[in-house]
Amino acid sequence: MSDPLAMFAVALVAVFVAMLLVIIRTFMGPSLYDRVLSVNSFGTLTVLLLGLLGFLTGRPDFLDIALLYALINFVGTIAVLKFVRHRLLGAANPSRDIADSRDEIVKGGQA
Amino acid sequence: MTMMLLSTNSALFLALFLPLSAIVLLGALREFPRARDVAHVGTAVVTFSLVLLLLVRFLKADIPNVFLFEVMPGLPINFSIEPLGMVFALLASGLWIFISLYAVGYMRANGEEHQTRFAMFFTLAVAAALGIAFSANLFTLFIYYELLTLSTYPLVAHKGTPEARRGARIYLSILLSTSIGFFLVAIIWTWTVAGTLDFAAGGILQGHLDPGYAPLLLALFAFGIGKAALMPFHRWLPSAMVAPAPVSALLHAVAVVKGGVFTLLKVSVYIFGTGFLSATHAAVWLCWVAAISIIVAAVIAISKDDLKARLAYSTISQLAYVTLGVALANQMGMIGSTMQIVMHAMAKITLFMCAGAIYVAAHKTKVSEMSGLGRQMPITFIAFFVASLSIVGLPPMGGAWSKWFLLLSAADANQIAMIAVLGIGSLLSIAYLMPIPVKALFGAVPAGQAPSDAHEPPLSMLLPICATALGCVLLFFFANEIYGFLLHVPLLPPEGGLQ
Amino acid sequence: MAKAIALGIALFAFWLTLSGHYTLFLLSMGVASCGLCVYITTRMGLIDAETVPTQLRFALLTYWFWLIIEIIKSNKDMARIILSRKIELAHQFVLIPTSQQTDMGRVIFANSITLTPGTVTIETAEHALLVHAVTPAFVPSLEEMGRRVTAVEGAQA
Amino acid sequence: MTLDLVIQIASWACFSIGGTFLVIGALGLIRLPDFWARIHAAGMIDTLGSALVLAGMMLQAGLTLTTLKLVLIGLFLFVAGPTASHAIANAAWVAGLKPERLEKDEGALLGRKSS
Amino acid sequence: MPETLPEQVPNQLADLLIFIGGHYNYWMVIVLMMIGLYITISRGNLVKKIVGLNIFQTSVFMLYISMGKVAGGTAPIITGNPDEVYSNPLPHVLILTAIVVGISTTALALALVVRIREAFGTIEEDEILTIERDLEFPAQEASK
Amino acid sequence: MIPQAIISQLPILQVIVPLIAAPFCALLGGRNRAWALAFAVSLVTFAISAMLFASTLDGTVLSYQLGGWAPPIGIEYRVDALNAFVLLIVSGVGALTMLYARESVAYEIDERHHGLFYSAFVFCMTGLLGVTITGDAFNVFVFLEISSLSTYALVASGAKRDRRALTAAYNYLIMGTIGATFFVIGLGLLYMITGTLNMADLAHKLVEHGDSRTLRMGFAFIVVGFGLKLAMFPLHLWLPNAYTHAPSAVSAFVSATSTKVAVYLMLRFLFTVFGFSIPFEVDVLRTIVLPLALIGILAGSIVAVFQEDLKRLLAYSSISQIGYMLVGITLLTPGGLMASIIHLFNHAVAKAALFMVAGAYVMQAGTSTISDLRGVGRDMPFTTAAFVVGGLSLVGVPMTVGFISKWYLVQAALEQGWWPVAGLIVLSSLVAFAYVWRFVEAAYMYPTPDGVIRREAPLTMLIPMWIFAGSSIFFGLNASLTSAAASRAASGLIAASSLIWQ
Amino acid sequence: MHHHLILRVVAKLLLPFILLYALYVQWHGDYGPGGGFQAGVIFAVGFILYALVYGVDALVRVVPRGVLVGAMAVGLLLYAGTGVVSLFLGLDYLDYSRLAHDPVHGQEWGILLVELGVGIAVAAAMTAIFVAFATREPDIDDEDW
Amino acid sequence: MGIILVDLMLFGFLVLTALAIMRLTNLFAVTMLAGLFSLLAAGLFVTMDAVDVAFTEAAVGAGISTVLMLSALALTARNEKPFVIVSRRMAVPLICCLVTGAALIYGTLDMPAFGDPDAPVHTHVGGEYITRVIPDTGVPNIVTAVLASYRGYDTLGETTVIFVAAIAVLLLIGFPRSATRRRDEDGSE
Ligand code: NA
Ligand code: NA
Repeated sequence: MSDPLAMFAVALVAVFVAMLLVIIRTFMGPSLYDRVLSVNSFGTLTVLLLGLLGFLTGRPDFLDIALLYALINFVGTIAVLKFVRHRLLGAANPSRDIADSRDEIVKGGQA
Repeated sequence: MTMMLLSTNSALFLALFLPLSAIVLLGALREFPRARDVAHVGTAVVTFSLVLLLLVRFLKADIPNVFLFEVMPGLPINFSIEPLGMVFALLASGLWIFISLYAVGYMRANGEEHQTRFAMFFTLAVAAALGIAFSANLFTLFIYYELLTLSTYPLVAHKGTPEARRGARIYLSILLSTSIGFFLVAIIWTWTVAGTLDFAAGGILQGHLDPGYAPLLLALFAFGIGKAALMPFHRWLPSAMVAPAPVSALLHAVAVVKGGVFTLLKVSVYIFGTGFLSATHAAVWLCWVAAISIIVAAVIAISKDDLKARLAYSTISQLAYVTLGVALANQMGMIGSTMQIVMHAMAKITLFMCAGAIYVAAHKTKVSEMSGLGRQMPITFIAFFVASLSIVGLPPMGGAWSKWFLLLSAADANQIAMIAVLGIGSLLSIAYLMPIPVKALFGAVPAGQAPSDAHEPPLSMLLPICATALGCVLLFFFANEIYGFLLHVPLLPPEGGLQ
Repeated sequence: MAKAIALGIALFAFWLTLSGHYTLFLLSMGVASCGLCVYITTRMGLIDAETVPTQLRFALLTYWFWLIIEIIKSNKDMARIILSRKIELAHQFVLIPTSQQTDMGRVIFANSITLTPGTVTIETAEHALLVHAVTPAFVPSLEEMGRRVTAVEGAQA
Repeated sequence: MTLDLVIQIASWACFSIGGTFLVIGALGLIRLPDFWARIHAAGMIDTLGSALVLAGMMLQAGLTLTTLKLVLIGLFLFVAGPTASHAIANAAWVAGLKPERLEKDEGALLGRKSS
Repeated sequence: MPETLPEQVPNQLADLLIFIGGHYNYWMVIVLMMIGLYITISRGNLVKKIVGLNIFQTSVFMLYISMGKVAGGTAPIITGNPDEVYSNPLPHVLILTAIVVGISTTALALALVVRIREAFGTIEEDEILTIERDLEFPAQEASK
Repeated sequence: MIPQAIISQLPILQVIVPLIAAPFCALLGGRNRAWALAFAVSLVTFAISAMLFASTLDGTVLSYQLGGWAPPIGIEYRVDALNAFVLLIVSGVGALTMLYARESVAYEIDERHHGLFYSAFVFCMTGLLGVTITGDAFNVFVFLEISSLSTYALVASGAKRDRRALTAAYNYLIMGTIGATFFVIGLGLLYMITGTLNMADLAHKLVEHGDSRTLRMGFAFIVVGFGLKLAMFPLHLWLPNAYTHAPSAVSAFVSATSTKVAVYLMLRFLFTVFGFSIPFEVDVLRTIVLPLALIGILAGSIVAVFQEDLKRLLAYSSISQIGYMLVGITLLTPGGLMASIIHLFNHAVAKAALFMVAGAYVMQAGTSTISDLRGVGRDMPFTTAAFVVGGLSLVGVPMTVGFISKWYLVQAALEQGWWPVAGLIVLSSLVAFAYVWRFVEAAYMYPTPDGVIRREAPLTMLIPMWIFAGSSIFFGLNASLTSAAASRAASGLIAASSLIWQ
Repeated sequence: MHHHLILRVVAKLLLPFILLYALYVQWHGDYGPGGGFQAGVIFAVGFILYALVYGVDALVRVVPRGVLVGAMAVGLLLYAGTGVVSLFLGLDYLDYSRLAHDPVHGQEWGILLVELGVGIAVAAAMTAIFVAFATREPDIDDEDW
Repeated sequence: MGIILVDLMLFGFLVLTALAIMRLTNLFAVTMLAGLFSLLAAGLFVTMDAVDVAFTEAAVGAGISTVLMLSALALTARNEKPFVIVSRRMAVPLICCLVTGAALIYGTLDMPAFGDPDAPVHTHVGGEYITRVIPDTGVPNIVTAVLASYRGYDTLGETTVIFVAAIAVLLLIGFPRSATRRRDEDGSE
C-alpha cells in the first residue's frame, strides 16, 4: 500500500492501456481528424508516461522531456490545422472565415 | 668524322626520335604543302641514313643501348640492336623513302584531303616500326606495337566514308583485341614466370616455364600478335583495303604486317628460344595452323576480283610462310622467315604501288577490267610481273631464296608435309598473281569496254615502282650477304647454359 | 516597456523553476536569455496585453477553482456516456454569444469550453463562438461560464 | 506521520482515479461512433485524467523543484491541450466532416443565438 | 557452423528463456528495421519511401541504445550517489549525432521531392519512370 | 621553412581549412567571389595533402589526437601511405575541378546559386577528406554523410539542364542512406563485441574476440554498406543517372573521388580493421564479392557500349572500373592490392579528364549525346584529343595509366593462377574499346552537321582537363611514383592484417 | 481579425516560454538532458510556431534569410573556431584545456562554447529549412493535390 | 521485469505503427503516424536510460519532422497511389528484407545479452568515460561531455551536416518557385 512504486505502476498500467486504445483508434481512423486527435492524445499520454518513468526509475529530474512535449506537441497539431485550412503552412491570410462556416452549418444540418 | 660527331647511342636515339619530332615539323608546315612533302621525304632519307650508320657500327660490333626510363619497377623502356631488328629497321626505313615519294605523288594525283594529317600519322607509324625493331625487351616492343596500331588507324580510315570507317573499325578492333586479349596476357605471364622481359640469346623461358604450358603461351603470342595476320585473325587485313594505296603498301610491306611477323620471330628466338621450342615440340601445332593459312588464303585470293583484296589475301598466305618458319623452330627456319619478310616486303610494296598507279591512271580496281591495260602502262605492269615472280619464288627474284631456306628448314625438321605445303602454296600463288600482268600485257581489252586513255602514272610514282622492282631482282644476287648477316643471330645462350 | 519588464520577470521565474542550479554563471545566463527572449518577442510584435496578462489577478484564481469543478463534473458526465451500454448522442452545433471585451477574455472562454469535455469550441467570431456539444445537456452551463469569464475580465479595472 | 499517510492515500487516489479517467477517455475514443463524439473523449484524457496523474506525481515529489516542474507541465497542458483540440475541431469543421446524426435542425441553433 | 563458435544455443528451457530475455530486444529492433527497409524499397511513393527510411534509421538507433543499457543502471548523468550504476553514454552520443544526420537527410529528401513534384507533376516512381523513358526515347513519345 | 608546429597540425588542417572556408563561400554569394575562395582553399588543401603525402611516403604513420584525448577515448586521425595517397587524389582532383568549374558552373548554374553551390562543393571535398583521414570508425560515418548530403544537392543542381537530375539525386539519396545505415548497423555489431570505435583498437580487439556470428554479420553489413557507396554491382543503380545528370564539374569531381574514397574505406576496413582474422571474411570476398565484381566489370562495359549519352556511357564505364578495383582486393595478395590502389589513382585521373571533356561538350555544343557530337573532333580539337587519351586509358592501351593498372591486375591474377579472371579483365577492356571508339569515331570520322557551330573550350577548362589527360600519359609512361606509393600502401595494409603470405 | 483567435493568443502566450525553454536547455546541457542541438531545435520550433500562426512572411521580417544563413555560419564557425583557438594555444584541435586557468574549467568553457555554436547553427538551419519550404508556392490545384 | 514489460509494450506499439504506416495510403495519416512512431521511440529511449536521445527524438519528432513533412505534402500530394500488388514489386524487396533480417538475427545469436553489465561495450571505452568524466571535465552529464569534448569532433561534423542540409535545401527550394519551374521545363526540352 505504501510502496510508491506500486502506485506508479498502477498509473503506468493505466497509461499503457489508454495508449493501446488510442493507438488502435489511430490505426482505425477512419477520418484524418480521428488520427490527428488520437495522436494528440497520445502525446498527452506520453507526457504522463515520461513523468512516470522518471519516478519509476528514480530520476524524476528528467521531467524536462515531458515539459518539452507539453510545450511543443501542439505545434504539430496547429500545423495540421494550417495544412487543412490553407494548405500552405506559411500562409498569413486565411482564405475562409466563419461566414463560410456558417453556411456549412446549414449544409451540414441538411445532410 | 661522323663517328666523332655521333656516338652509337645517340645515333640510335636519333633514329628513334627524329621521325617523332619530324611529326611536329610536318604539322607546322600544314600551310606549305610543298615544304611539307619535302620534309616528309627528307625525314625518310635522314632516318635511313641513320639506320645505315647503325648498321656500319653494328658490323663493327659496336652495340648501342639506350635506356629511357622505367615505366614500372623492372620494366624499362630500353633499346638495343640485334641482327633481326637491324634487318627490319633497314627494311622499314629504306622502303619508307620509296613509299613517301610515292605517297606524295599519289595523294596529289588523287587530290586527297587531310594530306598533312596523313603525312604525320604515316611518319608516326614508321617511327613505331623502328621502335619495334630496336626494342630491347618485350615490354618496350609491346608499347610500340600498340602505338603502331593506333597510328595507322587514321590512315586506314583516311577517306572518312562509311566503308572506310567500317573497315578501319574492324582493323583497329581486331588488332587491339588480339594484342590486349592475348599478347598482353602472354607478356604478363612471361613476366610472371621469368621475372624479366629482356630479349636474350636462347630465350628466357627455359627452366621457368612448365613445358606443358609452352604451347599455350605460344598460342597466346601467335594469335596475340594479330599483325602477323595468322588465320583466323586475319580479317583486319582485307578490311584495311579501303585505305589509299600508299597506306596499303605501308601496311603490307613496310610496317604493320612486317612488324607483326617480325615480332613473332623475335619472340620465338629471344623469348622462347628455338632450342626450347623444338625440344618441347611446342610449335608443331603452329606449323599446321600456318599451313592452313597458306593454302586457304591463297585459295581465297584466287577467287577475288578486286586487285587489292587479292593482294591482301596473298599477303596473308605469304606471311604464314614466316609463321611456318618460326614454327619449324630451327636455324634455317629463322633465316628463311627473315628472308621471306625482306623479299615479300620488296615484292609486295611493288605490287601495291602498281595497284595504286593503276587506280590513279585508269581508275580501275577489278582484275577483270585490267585486261589489255598493260599496253597503255607497260612499265607498271612489267614491274608488277617482276614482283609477282618474286612472290611466287622463282629465280632470278629474291623470293626464290626465302622459299628455298624454308624448304631446307622443313626438311631439317623432318616435316615432309610442310614441304608439300610450300610447294602447293607457290603453285597457288602463280594462279592468283601471274594472270594479272600476263593478261594486262598480252590480253585483249574486254568486250564492251571503251579503250581507256590511261597512261603511265607521274614520275614520282613510277620511279619508286621501278626502284623496288629492281630491288626484287637485286635481292636475288645479294641474298648471300643477308644470309651471312643472319648467321649472327644468337640462337643459344652466351655461355651455352642457363641461369 | 513595463510589459516587457513584466514578461522578463515572468520568464526569469520560469528560468529559476527550470534551472535548479543557482550559480552565478547560470543565473547571468538566465538573465541574458530572458533578455534575448524579450527582445525577440518584441521584435515579433508580441508584447501586448495578451502575452503579458498582468491585468488578470486574483479573480482568475477563483475562476479557476470554479472551472476545475466544472471539468470534474463534465468528465463524470462524459464518462457516463462512454460507459453506458447504448451510447446516446445528440450532436449540437451551437453559436454561443460572447460578452467579453478582449481577445484574452474570449480565448479564456473558448478554451474553458474546450477544457470541459462534452463541449468543444470550433470557431471564434466577433460576438459568438461556434461550439459543438455531444448532447444538449452540456450546453446550459456554458452561459454561466461566459458570465464568469466576463467578470474575471472586468476585474482588471 | 499522519501527513505522510494522507499524502500516500491522496496520491493513490489521484493515480487510480486519474488512471481510470485516462482509460475511460481512451475507451471513448474506441467506443464512440464518430469524430465529433470522440473529440470529447480525448478531452477527458487531456483534462482530468492527466491532471490527476500529474497531481499524484506532485504529491509524491513533495515540495521540490520537481513539483514546480510538474505544475508547469500541467499549466502548459491546460493551455496547449484545448488549443490543440480546438485546432483539430476547427480543421474537421472546415473540411466538412459531418457527424453521423445531427439531432436538431439548424434553424433552432441560429434561433438560440438571437434569443 | 564451425565448432570453434561458443556454444550459445541453450539446451534447457531455462537457458532458452534467459537467452530470449537477453535478446528479444534486438529481435524487436530487427523487425522494425526490416519493416522500415521494406517500406523504403518496395513503395513507389517518394514521400513514403522517406518515411520508411526514417523508420529504418530510428530502429538502428534503438539497436545502439539497446547496447548501451546496463541492467539496473540509470541515465548517464552523474548523481551524488557513488554506488550508482550508469548505462553506457557512448551509444547515446553516437545516436545523437545519427539523429541529426537523419533529420538532415529527411529535410534534403523532402526538398528533392518537392522539386520532383514540380518538374514531373507526380511523386509516384512508376509515373516518373514513364516520363523519363519518354524523355529518353523521344521517337516513341512522338508516336504516342 | 614551415614551422614544425604547423607540420604537426597538418592532419587536422587538411580537413578544417576547407570546412571553415565552406560557410564563407555560402556567405560570399556572387560567382567570382565564392569561386575564388573555393579555388584558393582547394589549392591550400592540395598543398597540405602533398606535404602529408611526402611525410608518409617513407612509411611513417602520423597520429593526431583530436581534442587532445588519446584514442580510443578520443577521436584519432591516422595518416599512412594509403590514405595520404587517397587524400592527394581527392584534393588534387578537387583543386583542378574547381579551376574547371569556373566556366562550367557559370554556364550550368544560375549565378544567384553560386555561393551555395560552391559551399556545397567545398563541403563535399571536406567530407571526403575527413572520411579518408580519420582513424575512428564512427567519424567515418559523420564525414561520409557530409560528403553525401552535399553530393545529393550538387547532383540535383543539374536540374537546370535536365530535370532528371532531381530523380537521380533522390535515388542516390535513398541508396546512399541505406548504404550508410548498413554501415552503421555493421559498426554497431562490431562495437557491441569490442566496445571501441577506434579502428586500430577495433582491429586489436577483434583478433582477441575471435570468431562469432555477430562479427560475421558486422563484416557482412559493412561490406554491403560500402558496396552501396562504391556502386558495387548490383548495388550500382544510383550511379548512372547521378553521374549523367549532375553538373559537369560535379560529375568530374564525384566520379573521380567519391567512389574511390568508398573503395579506400573498403580496403581500410577489410585489411586494417577486420584483417581477415576469420575464414568467413575470405569466403565472403571470394564467393560473393569476386563474382559480383566480375559481373560488374563485364556488365558495366557492355551496357556502356549501348549508351547514347556520353556522360552515361562514362558512368557505366565507372561501374566496370570499380569492378577492377574490387577484383584486385579479392585476390588478397600484395600484388592484387597494389593493382587496386594504383587503379584507384589511375581511374580517378582518367575519369576526371573524361567527364571534364563531356562537360566541355555540354557547354560548347549544348549536348552530350554522341550522335549530336559528330565531327566535334575538328571543332574542338584539344578537348576531343583529351577524350582520346582518357578513353585509351580506359581501354588500357600502353602509354596510358590504364595500361599500368591492367598490367598489375592481370599479373596479380596470373600469379594466383586465376586464369579466367585475367581473361575476363582483358575481355572487358576490349568491350571498353568498343564504347570508347564509338565516340572517337563519331567525333573524328563524321562531318559536323550543317549549321552547328562549336568553339573550342575556354582555357580554364582545357588546362585542368589536360593536366589530367597529361597525367594519364605521364603516369602511364612513368609509373614509378604511383607504383611506389601503391606498393607502400599495399604492404602497409598487408602488414596490418592477419593474412599470412608464403 | 478573428481568424484563429485562439491560436494567436495562445501562441503569444507560449512563445516566450518556448524560446526561454530552448535557452534553458542550451545552458543546462552540462547537468541535464539536452544541449545545443536540442536547444536549437526547440528554438526553431518557436519560430515555426510563430510562422504558423502569424504567417511566414512575418517570420522572415523578424529573421531575414540573410540573418539565418549568417547565423548558421556563425554557429558552425564558433564551433570550428573554438578548435582553432586550441591550435593557437599550442594544443591539438578542440583541446579546451587552456581555455581557462585549469584544464577542468577549460573543458567546461570549451563545452559551453561549442554547444552554443551547435545551438545557433541548428536553430538557424532548421528555421531556414522551414522557411524554404513554407515560402514556396505550389502550382498544384486543390483538385489535383 | 517491469521495465521489460514496458519495453515490450512500446515495441509492440512501434511495430503496429510501422505496419500501419506501410499500409496507409493517405500521406497525411502517414505523417501523423510517423510522429507517433517518434513519440514511442522517445519513450523507449527513456526506458533504456538514453534521456538525451529521447529528448532529441522528442524535439525533432514532435517539433520539426511533422512540420517539414506537412510542408512537403502541401507542395506535393496528400495521397499515395494505391499500392498495386505486383509480384515483381513485392518479391524482390521482400526477399531483400527477409535476407537482411535473417542475417541480423543470425548476428544477434552471439551478442551479449541485453543489459549485461559485463558486455565489452561497458567494460572498455564506455566505462572509462563514466569514471573519468568528472575529473577530466567536471561535467556531470556524461553524454554532454563525450559529445562536446571527448568526441567533440564528431559533433563538429554533425553541425556541419545540418549546415550542409540547410545549404542544400536552400539550393533546391530556397528561391521563388516560378523561376526554378521555368528552368526545369527549359532544360527538359
Ligand atoms: Na468542454
Ligand atoms: Na472539451
